Amino acid sequence: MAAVEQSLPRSAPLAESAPAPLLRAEAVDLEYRDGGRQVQATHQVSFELYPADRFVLLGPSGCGKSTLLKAVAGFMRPAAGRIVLDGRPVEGPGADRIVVFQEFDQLPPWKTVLQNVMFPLVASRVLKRSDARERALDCLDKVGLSRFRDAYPHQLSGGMKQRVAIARALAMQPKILLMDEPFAALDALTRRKMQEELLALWDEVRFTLLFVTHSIEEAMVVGNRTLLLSPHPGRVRAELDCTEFGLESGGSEAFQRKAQHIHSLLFEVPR
Amino acid sequence: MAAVEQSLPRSAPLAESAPAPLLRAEAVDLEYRDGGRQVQATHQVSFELYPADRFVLLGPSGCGKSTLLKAVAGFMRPAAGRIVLDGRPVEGPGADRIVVFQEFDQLPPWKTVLQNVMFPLVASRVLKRSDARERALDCLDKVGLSRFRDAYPHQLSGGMKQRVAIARALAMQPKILLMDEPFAALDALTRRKMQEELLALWDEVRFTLLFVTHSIEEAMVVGNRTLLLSPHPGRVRAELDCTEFGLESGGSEAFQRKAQHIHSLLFEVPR
Amino acid sequence: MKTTPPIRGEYEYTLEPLPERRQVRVLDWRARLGEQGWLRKLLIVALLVLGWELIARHFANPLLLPSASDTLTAVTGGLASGELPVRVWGSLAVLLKGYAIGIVLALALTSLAVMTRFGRDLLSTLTSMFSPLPAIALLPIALLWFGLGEGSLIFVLVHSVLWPMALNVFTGFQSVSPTLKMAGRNYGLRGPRLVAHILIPAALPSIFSGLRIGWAFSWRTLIAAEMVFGASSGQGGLGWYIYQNRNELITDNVFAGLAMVIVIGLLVENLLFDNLERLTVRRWGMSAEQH
Amino acid sequence: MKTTPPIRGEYEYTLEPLPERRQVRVLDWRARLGEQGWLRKLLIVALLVLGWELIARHFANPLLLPSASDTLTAVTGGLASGELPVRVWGSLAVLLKGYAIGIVLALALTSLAVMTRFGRDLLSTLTSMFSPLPAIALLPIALLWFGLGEGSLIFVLVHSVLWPMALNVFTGFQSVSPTLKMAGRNYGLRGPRLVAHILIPAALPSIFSGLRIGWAFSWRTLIAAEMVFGASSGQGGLGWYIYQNRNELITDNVFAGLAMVIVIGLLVENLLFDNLERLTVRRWGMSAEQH
Amino acid sequence: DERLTIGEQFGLPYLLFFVMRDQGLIEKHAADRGVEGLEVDWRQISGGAQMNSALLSGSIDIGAAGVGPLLTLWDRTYGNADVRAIAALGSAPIELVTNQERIKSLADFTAQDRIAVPATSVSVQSRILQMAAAKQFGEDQWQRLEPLTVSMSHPEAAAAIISGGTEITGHMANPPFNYQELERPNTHVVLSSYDVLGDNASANLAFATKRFRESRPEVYAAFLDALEDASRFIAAHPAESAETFKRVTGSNLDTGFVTSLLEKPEFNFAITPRHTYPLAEFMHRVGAIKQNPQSWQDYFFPEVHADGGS
Ligand SMILES: Nc1ncnc2c1ncn2[C@@H]1O[C@H](COP(=O)(O)OP(=O)(O)OP(=O)(O)O)[C@@H](O)[C@H]1O
Ligand SMILES: Nc1ncnc2c1ncn2[C@@H]1O[C@H](COP(=O)(O)OP(=O)(O)OP(=O)(O)O)[C@@H](O)[C@H]1O
Ligand SMILES: O=[N+]([O-])[O-]
Ligand SMILES: [Mg+2]
Ligand SMILES: [Mg+2]
Repeated sequence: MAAVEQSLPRSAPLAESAPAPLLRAEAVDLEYRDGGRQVQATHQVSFELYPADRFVLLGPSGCGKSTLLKAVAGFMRPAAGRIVLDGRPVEGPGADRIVVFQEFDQLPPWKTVLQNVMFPLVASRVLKRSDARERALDCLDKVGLSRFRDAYPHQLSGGMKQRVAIARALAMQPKILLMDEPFAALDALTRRKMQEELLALWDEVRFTLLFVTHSIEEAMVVGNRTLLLSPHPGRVRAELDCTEFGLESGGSEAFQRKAQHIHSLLFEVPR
Repeated sequence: MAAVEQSLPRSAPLAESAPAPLLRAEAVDLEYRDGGRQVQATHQVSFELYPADRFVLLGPSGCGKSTLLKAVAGFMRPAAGRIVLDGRPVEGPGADRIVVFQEFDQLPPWKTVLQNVMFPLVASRVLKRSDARERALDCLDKVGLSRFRDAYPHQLSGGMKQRVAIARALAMQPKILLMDEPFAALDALTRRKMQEELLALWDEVRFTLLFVTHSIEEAMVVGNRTLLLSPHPGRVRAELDCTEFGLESGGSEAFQRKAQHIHSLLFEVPR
Repeated sequence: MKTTPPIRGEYEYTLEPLPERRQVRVLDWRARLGEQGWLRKLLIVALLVLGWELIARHFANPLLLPSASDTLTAVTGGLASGELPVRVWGSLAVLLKGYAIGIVLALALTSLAVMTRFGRDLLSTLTSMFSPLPAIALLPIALLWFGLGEGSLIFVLVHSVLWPMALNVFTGFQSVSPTLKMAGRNYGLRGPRLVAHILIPAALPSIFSGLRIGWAFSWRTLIAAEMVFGASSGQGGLGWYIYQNRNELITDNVFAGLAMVIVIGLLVENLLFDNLERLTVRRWGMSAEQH
Repeated sequence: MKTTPPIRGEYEYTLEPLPERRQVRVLDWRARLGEQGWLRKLLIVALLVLGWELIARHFANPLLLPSASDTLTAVTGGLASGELPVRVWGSLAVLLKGYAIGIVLALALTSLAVMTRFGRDLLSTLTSMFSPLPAIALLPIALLWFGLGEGSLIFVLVHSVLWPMALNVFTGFQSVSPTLKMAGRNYGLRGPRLVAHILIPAALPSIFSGLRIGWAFSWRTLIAAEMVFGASSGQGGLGWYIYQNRNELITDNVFAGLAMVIVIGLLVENLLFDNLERLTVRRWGMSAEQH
Repeated sequence: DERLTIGEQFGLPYLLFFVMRDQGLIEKHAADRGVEGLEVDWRQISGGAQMNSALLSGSIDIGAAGVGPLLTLWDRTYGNADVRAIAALGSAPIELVTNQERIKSLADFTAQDRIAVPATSVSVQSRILQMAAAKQFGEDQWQRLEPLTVSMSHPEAAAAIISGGTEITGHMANPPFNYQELERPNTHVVLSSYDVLGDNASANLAFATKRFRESRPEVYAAFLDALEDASRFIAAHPAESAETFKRVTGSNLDTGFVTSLLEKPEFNFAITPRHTYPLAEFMHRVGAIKQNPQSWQDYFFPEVHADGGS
């Protein structure tokens, strides 16, 4: 595996004042075992998250983004390599890394929208019930679902379910937030509003974000750092800096150029 | 409900040669009943589909797009108004209107990818098994999943599942194709490829398409006609013609202007 | 020639705000009553009773198969004399104890089974070994450990509730959506808390069917077992009542006793289980109300 | 001061094609054997047998509770003399008939129940009424309709299989994802074809637990019922064998008969049901292999 | 071909049936009486209540059970199906066996003791106990031992008595359970049914409906003839009868043990009813049967009336 066009070597030391990485994936292979079959989802993927990073995983469908997220969340163990969080290998899931899953069935159907948002706060004993309720109502307001707080998940549309899941994660204000295509089911305006809420909360709390998306634009707007993955099985194609872009930079020429560059990196057949 | 800015009156007669509408929604109210509660999803929605229309439903999350699609597919009866297909009210589901659902669990988990694509062909007795297999393999190739034809749905990523569902629908070559955010889980390139395949097939077979999306751009690229719906409960905000735009018109100024116009129609708070 | 859709004009509406009250409306009481289905079920029961009456008259063998009307007379008599209520209560008190213990054990065993691999093997092995064993197989153990009377009855009842309940609960646990389980584990739920907060509610449909089956089988078992462990003379519950009257060929009373079992079954089903389901899995959309 | 992530340089790799064979690999036979769990289950059985031996020795009451070793001797003797195999086969032949009929009826009843509202009420009413009834309640009807012998045995067996099976299948049907049902109906499947192509496979986990429960209870019922409907002229199955030896106070043989039930249960569970599950619901990801 | 279905119960007390079956006696006598090719179907049925159901449903033509169940059946079918006894199937004592040294008579049972009977209150074993209590403690005290009785099938009760270790200290045991219990040291008899009813009181009876007897007189007579033959055979050949028992039932009991039982004077297979009336009288007195039989002949079919039964 030859590194070319590398504008800065991978291992280049950062400025002295730079903090230690919060999370490191070191040459991670992820595999699914299923009956007698074994499917490799990622191959030798390495990356580092620093505190307050908004780190985006970008790649084609089926390249292993969700799998990587599940591994960081502690639901899967690497078949090779390791994932280190705060100096210790990830052993299992925990409320320090709150996940928004890609699937629509992540909400317990027996809890109302409000109870769903309160659930992790109460279950992980972050807040007591009354405070949890207040925080939950606040977050529901942010995702525009205050009116549906007493509805059950099966009474919501796909996009509404995902917004509940987002509210639930935001309410936790976790140290690390892992989001798997959270806005995929949302219309342009709602998606925009969610991006704004997410970034505003980040600006306030400065959590570390690991964000999966399939939209190049979203990656650039939401993230300060983007990891590009190759098609199945996912390998690291590039890691790019997007610190300069934000919610307002949509139309700018630099933005368009970078988007174009990412597009070609992602989708041109590697030789 | 006052109609303004109406460039052509709703009831204006079309040219003599114009065909009769294939499908009409006439002032359709859709409601969910659930225990003692009743939730209104759409209010007085009317539209018409002509043969070979690529008709797009566009609107904010939770406005009733999926519900409308389910009503056209015959899974829900209007609480008021009616839906007329080929001159007869829709009574129930049928293989003449093939649906791609928004949810990821629309694939029978006990069938492999290939069997899933063959399933409707065989179940509705459109083709015999060997022909169905050939057609299915062909469609799997189009969605880029040939290598996964023997995998089971639970072994696929979210985007891969949706692609199987798309292949399954395309394989049926139905008279009417109903698609609910089929490309939402796909990355930019794959989405583009799917759009191309869909339009190519349309060009060949000239089925009638009813397409739900939350992307304004996608609506304009895929559709020749777009119905804009208001937020919950969904009401008709406008119906626009997009015949002039296609896959290649992404950057054009007319395209951008129209997109901007749709955006303001959709998301500016109605007074 | 390829079909081309006609080009139509565009139009736009300005929308008035909708009156808020239109959007959520409560169904009127008649519609809700229609949903209850009490009447339909009563009709079915009435038809079954009619069928019974006809069959009984056809065979005209009241010592073997008394008619519905004779049985009704016997039930009325038994209720009036106070004997049936006492018997029913005698059985019910034991049954509920055995039922409750069986359920708790089933939950414990299945919780162990979802948490550890050993637990899973244990559950599977115990169930396949003990579940097909008839109560007489337990008789010696019951006699030696618990002696005559309630202890042994409860032991046998637990045997009849535990295994089907455990099978159903475990099946329910295994069918829980992986995403949901991951969500629970994500919030730090593990072991018993994961079971209590995620697995049990998510498996409720299966748990209910386990509860129903356990309920039914505990009645069957109790009635059979009371004849074996049947407390010292004069006491004993419904099973004993049935057994004794059967021995004395007072078949009306036998059927009166059985009718009580049916009535209790209908009440428990319609007042308890159905409402439990309505308040939980149906309300939550976890079980289709209709197809 | 707010945390700000450091700005790092960018990098890009050019990727070589991966060798294809790396991506799908078959697990080696040792890993697969480990997954089977045969050894672990055998260990559990061995522990249970040991426990039995100890308890039996503690009570030292071989007439009530013979030891495992005595029972083993009796099993060996019974197998060698050819008596046990004959008895087992006698029971199994009847049991399989009753089991099969019960399953078919359960599927028919539940299919009706998912298709029509009347069917649903009928199923719910029949189940809650009949399911708690002990077999003796059916005795008169069985005798009047089928007389002594196989017909009646099968009737009683069906009663023991039908209700739990129907409850489980129906619960399974009701838990099928609405999207999946809509997909099926979309392709024109309705009524029995919808049931066969969508509902049954989707409800397989619940159906399997119904099959397991039905299997267990049909054994229990058969053994109890064989004593009632007896056997004509010295034939009869395992139930009769147990009854006869019990009457002659040859408790070793009673337990040998029961041990056969256990062994058959273990075989059916591990050879049939487990493999069925492995080939279906587990393979399809419909039932978690582990938590 | 004509068919006769007979319900038999389990065990040695029904030896007459096994001999009849083994030697084809019914078929033979039927042929003698002109019924060619009679097929006899023997059904093994457990317990009196099951036997009743089988007879009432027409599943069997002739049944067999203890005197108690027959009296109940006679009472309940009086005036319609009219079930009556055909003949006795022999006598054997029902004995109250205890494994407690201290218990010498009924008076020695304390509140801690338990007496096993097949069915409390209503079984023939219970009735005999009630009669004994009435005799010993006074007419109005007939229910005095009721609180001590528990329902338990003979095998379990026998196992409990033989091995001890349970609450059961007494068992109203039918043969062969009483003999098996008494083979052990530390067990003894407290009460015999013969003490209560009279010596050699009949234990079990064969019975049928009036309709069967009237519609198939030849078969009925052949059955009775066969019974007589079998009764004579057993009296003459106890050892061979024991062999027959083992052969027909597949019993695992020791042949020597069975022969020794058959040689006991109190264990015989006479078909003439003996001392059945005291039980009938008692059952009427306590309300177990509503009809008041004037004599034993009321519940027997006439063919045996002349034989000097009781
Ligand atoms: N449970 C599973 N068992 C076996 N293989 C799996 C499983 N889940 C995913 N895979 C495989 O792993 C690979 C990566 O899947 P993953 O879900 O991580 O993709 P993704 O990048 O999230 O795709 P998408 O954008 O479509 O969600 C895919 O090839 C898929 O087939
Ligand atoms: N099963 C249901 N029971 C009750 N209410 C429902 C149900 N499904 C949807 N709704 C309600 O109906 C409205 C319309 O839902 P629908 O799924 O049609 O929205 P949508 O336009 O498809 O949204 P999205 O873009 O998020 O998928 C929503 O307000 C939702 O709360
Ligand atoms: O026949 N008995 O009453 O035991
Ligand atoms: Mg994914
Ligand atoms: Mg939708």
